[in-house]
Amino acid sequence: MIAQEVFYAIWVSLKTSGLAALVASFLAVPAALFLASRDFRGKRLVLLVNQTWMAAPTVVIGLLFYALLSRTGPFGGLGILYTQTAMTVGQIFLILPLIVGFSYTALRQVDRRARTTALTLGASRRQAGLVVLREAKFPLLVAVLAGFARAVSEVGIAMMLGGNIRGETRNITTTIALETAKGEFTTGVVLGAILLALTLGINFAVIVGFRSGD
Amino acid sequence: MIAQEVFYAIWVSLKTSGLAALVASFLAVPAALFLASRDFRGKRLVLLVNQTWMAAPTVVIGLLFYALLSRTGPFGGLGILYTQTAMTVGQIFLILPLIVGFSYTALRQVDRRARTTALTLGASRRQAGLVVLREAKFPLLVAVLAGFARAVSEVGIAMMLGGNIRGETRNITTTIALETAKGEFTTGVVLGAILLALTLGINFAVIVGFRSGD
Amino acid sequence: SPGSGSFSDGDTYQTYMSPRAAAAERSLMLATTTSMDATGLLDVLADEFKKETGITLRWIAVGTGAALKQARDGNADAVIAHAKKLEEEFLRQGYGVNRRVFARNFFMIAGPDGDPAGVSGSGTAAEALLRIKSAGSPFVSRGDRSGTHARELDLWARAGGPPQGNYLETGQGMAETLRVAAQRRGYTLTDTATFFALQNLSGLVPVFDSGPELENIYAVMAVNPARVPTARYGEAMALIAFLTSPRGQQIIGGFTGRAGRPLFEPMAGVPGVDLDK
Amino acid sequence: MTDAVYSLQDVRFAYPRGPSPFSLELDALRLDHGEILALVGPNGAGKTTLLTLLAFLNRPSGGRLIFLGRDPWQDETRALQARRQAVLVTHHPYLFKGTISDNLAFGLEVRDIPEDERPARIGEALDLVELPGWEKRSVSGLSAGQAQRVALARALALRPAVLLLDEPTANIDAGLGLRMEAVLREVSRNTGMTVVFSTHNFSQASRLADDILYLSDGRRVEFGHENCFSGRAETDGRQSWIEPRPGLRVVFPGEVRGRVTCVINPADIRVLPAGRAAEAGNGPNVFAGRVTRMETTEAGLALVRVSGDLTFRVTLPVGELDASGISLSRPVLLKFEPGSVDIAGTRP
Amino acid sequence: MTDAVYSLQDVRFAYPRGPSPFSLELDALRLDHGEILALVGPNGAGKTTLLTLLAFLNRPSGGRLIFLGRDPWQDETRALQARRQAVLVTHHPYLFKGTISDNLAFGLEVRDIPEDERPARIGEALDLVELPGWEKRSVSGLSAGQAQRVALARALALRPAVLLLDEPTANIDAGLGLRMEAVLREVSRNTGMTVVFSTHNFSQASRLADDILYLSDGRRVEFGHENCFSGRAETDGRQSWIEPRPGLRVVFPGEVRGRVTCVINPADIRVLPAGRAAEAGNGPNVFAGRVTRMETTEAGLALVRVSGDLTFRVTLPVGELDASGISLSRPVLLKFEPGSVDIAGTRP
Ligand SMILES: Nc1ncnc2c1ncn2[C@@H]1O[C@H](COP(=O)(O)OP(=O)(O)OP(=O)(O)O)[C@@H](O)[C@H]1O
Ligand SMILES: Nc1ncnc2c1ncn2[C@@H]1O[C@H](COP(=O)(O)OP(=O)(O)OP(=O)(O)O)[C@@H](O)[C@H]1O
Ligand SMILES: [Mg+2]
Ligand SMILES: [Mg+2]
Repeated sequence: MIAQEVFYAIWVSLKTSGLAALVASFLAVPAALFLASRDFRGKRLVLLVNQTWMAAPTVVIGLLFYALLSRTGPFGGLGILYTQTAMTVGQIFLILPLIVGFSYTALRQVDRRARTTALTLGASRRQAGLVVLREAKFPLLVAVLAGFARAVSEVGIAMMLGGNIRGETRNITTTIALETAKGEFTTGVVLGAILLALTLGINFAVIVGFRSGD
Repeated sequence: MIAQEVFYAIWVSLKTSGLAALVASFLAVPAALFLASRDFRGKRLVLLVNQTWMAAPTVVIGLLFYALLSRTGPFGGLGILYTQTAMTVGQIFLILPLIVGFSYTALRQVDRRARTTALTLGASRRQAGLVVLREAKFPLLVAVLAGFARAVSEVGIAMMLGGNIRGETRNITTTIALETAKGEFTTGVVLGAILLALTLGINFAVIVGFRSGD
Repeated sequence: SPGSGSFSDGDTYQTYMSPRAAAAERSLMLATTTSMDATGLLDVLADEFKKETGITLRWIAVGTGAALKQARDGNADAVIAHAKKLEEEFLRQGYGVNRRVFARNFFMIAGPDGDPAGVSGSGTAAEALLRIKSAGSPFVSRGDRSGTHARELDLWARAGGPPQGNYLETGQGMAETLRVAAQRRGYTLTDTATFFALQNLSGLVPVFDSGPELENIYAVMAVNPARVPTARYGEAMALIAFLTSPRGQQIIGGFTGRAGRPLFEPMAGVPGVDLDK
Repeated sequence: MTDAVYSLQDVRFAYPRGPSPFSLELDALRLDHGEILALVGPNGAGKTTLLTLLAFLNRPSGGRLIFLGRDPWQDETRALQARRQAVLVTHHPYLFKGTISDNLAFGLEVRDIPEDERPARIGEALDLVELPGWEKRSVSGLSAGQAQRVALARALALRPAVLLLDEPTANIDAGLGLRMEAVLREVSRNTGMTVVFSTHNFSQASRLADDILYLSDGRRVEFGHENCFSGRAETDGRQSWIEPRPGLRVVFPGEVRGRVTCVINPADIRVLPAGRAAEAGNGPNVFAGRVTRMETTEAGLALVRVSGDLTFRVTLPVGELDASGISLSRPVLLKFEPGSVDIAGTRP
Repeated sequence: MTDAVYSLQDVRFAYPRGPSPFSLELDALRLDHGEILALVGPNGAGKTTLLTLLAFLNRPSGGRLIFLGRDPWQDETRALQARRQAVLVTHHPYLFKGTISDNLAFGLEVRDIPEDERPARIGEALDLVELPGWEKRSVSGLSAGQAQRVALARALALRPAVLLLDEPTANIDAGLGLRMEAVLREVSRNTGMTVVFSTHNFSQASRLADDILYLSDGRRVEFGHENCFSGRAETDGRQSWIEPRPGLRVVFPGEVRGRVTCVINPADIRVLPAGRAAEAGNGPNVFAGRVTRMETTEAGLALVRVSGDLTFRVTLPVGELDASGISLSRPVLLKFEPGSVDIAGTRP
């Protein structure tokens, strides 16, 4: 493997999965806040479905989006199959339930009084929601990072929707899969170690960054 | 695909992943309880490592255990490569950090007073720990089920360590992968749907079972 | 010793059956290239092999590179591959013995409807590739060091090397590569079996499918117990004998799979073919 | 403004999934600028519940609640405006993670008070609760009373039109409790701030409040000045009593010593025509008297005043009035169980 | 048993990461069977902290704490045994999810009380806190006082040797509060149960307790019978005062009315030789007198009694004694700031 290819694969992994984690968080955290702060009929069902969604294999998600995005599919016109965009979209779908579940658990940990206290001090409902998020800042960060970890480590969606095209959509995990298929197991393990080292660095940077922002 | 083969694959999936979720929970939940109820030097580092571990791709975990369990590897003598045992072992390793992370968040949600109240009412430290677990029963269940979902939906470890051997270690996800490789996309999606339906049923049964046990 | 023992035409698989071991459950781990498994041929062969020898055939279907690696690591007793260069290296290093060719089929070049590069009329595969290159049409390569990939690289070598642009490497299996080719409206080199299994899905058509350069030869090897002590040499040799036996060859020739047409030609008895290293 | 600050008409509230069929029902309540109202009553009477309604955190399930001339629940903007003017300090306050100053700043931030004004307001408020200079302290590890004082300061810093306090001095030391009362009185007098507070301390209620609302089981208990007696309690170990007038004993259960104030819910008092003395028996808490006034109210209640040196207020369902043989100036007997006597507080 | 229940010697405790340098330091404390001790003192004095030490939830960082003749911190078995005998009810109790009966059963379960005895014990305990029949109610949605009563019942059901109560009646209505006091007194008398409770209600402390420990800033404040005065407060709006003896005013800040008890920390009183009257100025709280007794203690403190109709106890660092010109029978002046007068409670 050429170093340049490895760098490119790292870049693709971080870019697509980082973006997926961000977008998914912007969808999942408000959803979790809604679920955590309200009791309504069917809420358990929503949680059950979310929980089940987590069991969707990446290949199946890949297949679904493949059907949607392929030339003859309903969104074929977008022409995004086998691009990084497709990978990001699939990964968003993959990690949504994980971030929802994690964030929900995190937000339930916030005292119910946090919200009412914010309200009585004059916060709007939105501001009160933000207070709840702030009180759970750290576990929410863990949720987002868990989503990133899941996205950056998955291979099925990247394969199916990215196509593992060299120089375009080949990321670390598809490279690992390829090297493994070639029988280059050592390369695979080394690339895995690089991925983990990177993730460690990112986790560290994010957590320390947020801590010092206190 | 013959129905019988599908049933067998379902059985393998449920058995290996169910076992993996159980064993991993027995390791992860006490670890999370320890982390959640104590403050010590290096705790952040442990959490950081746990968080990073979540980013380990299944293939890499597969490769690691492959190296360990290979006939010529250090544990080759066990002869468990390409067995369901190997799949379970790999999956335990895969889902451990997820269950630790989820449980940790769940246990932090328990009021700190729960533990001291149990202690002052005469509970031993172990009993007080159990009280904390009981107070977080539901989110802990979610953690275990998330671990199961992760295990049952993964394919890399099942492939590498199970070998996708027909009638032995072929589970739902490796079947899906095989069918996809054959171009039988529809079969893949149908199998995925079966998997999700099963998981839904299991989640439902477990959650309802625990609820009614109140 | 079995490691240095040679395999003569007179041997049959029964030779490798020890009467005592036959009573116990015997099994054999085969590392095989994916097409054998994905077509379903191995399922049929394994059933018959069990019936005839009592040996349970278990296999892991991976790329040729990974298959050989698994064998080196002692996790397989026999290997089926279709990449002669890699196989030879494997034999040379002493990991494999008794390579026997037992089946073949053909590669072909598939391309988009309407054949924009006008490949159909080509005389040789190399010419076909040259036309693709000069037309600037996309070419999708597996790029995974599989048997198919190795053959593709051979062919490109004859056509003056792969194109600089519009050359996509998917690093994936045949089915996925066909899909990428279809989506990108490109050409690709594929094995016949996978192509026909996927034809209606992929929307590709065969544009060039004849000539000896496209021959795809499957060989089986036993793992050398002298090099890999855990290898089950007896069972491996029984499998090789079975595959090259008239019964085995008959099954291979008669196998049609889901495509409804024969996917492999029996090869063990065909004269003029390199039977051993 | 001539509007009442609060005007409640037939306000009802019930918790959606309460463990018991508790409901709050208030026929009428009006609160003006600068008024101080105390909420008194036994545990579970609905004091906290009423405060959450007045703070617009719970929405009445029926009736009319008008705040400064408007219906605060008309839309979310109104509710927000209303909540910005009526701030509640709960009995076990929640403090946001961070420093004390972060906590006090929050309400100022959402009100867009300019950043350079905030430190002064925060400092003033902390001075009022006698925690000067505590701005930079973390809220973790505060004692019970310190936390309650921070929460009080957090509300005072907002200079709200209405301050709602749930047992504000329950965990505050006695001296500071008295000084806090003075602070509230002063702020209310100077700025017209309306204060509603709940307390179990009847003397605090009478010291600080212009008016006392006694709640029992979600209903207002009407005493006027009646049904509320003080005295030095004596006890025989099982029962205790006070003698509001020499020779007249009000008996209640338990072993109680010291000066106490007790109240009797009008609904718990039975009225019998004097002729039916036998029914009253010769237990404790039987009083002979004469009906001095009768009123009939919308709610179908008759108010009867009975005098026998003490004045009691009793209620009778309208339907039973005719059958009861009770009418103005007629001699009657009153009787109530010792258990229905509420000790409303100890009085200095 | 002739052992003391608790015997503390030079016990010290500091929170590992406290926001302030608070530390608790108790030279000596002994508690016997059946004794009732009240902890009194301003917010942040360390009352709750001391209770967590007595409940073996926090471990002293120094000194000797002996419980029933043993060191409870020797090993975990000892600590468990000790905790089984001393049960703490915190000021804002935590109730386990589930029903009230689940909560009361917990302590019985861990003590292996047979299952068929539990309902009776639970029922009795709920009767004591006047929540009879509440077994099956869920703990969610209890009012503040109801929750506190459940927690009290949860402790009483265990019939512990020691009951530790943090502001037990702060949120309980006044009548029930008095009845709870009677219950505690009775249980203590009948079973020898030792009770330690904290309160901001000085009258409660004097009613219920055999002894009062006044804490201030983590230290015991020694009053003996001195430095503690009662009277009816008068006020000019800024300052208030009582006159423990006619013509002698103890002035404190704020607007306070009614009868109060106030205490002055000996350390806050300055002693000057009578000759230096000018230094004392003519502000409030200046008293002339004569030293009636002097003691020197290990801690390097001198105890000086000064009489001038009232008796004050003051402390002086040993080192300053010689320079101060103060000795037995010499006339002196006492002076303290109004702000250092603690209102310890209102007294009926
Ligand atoms: N969130 C809730 N859900 C259901 N019921 C509740 C809830 N909060 C309170 N209740 C019930 O409503 C009744 C009134 O409670 P509230 O807290 O208003 O009483 P309170 O007068 O403040 O009592 P306390 O003096 O004990 O604080 C009680 O019976 C209580 O059990
Ligand atoms: N967990 C903690 N960590 C750090 N400091 C603490 C902690 N708990 C209490 N403190 C500090 O210790 C001191 C004593 O607190 P404590 O709770 O014992 O006071 P208290 O006498 O019970 O006061 P109150 O009357 O307000 O309940 C206070 O200054 C407080 O800020
Ligand atoms: Mg209340
Ligand atoms: Mg306290």
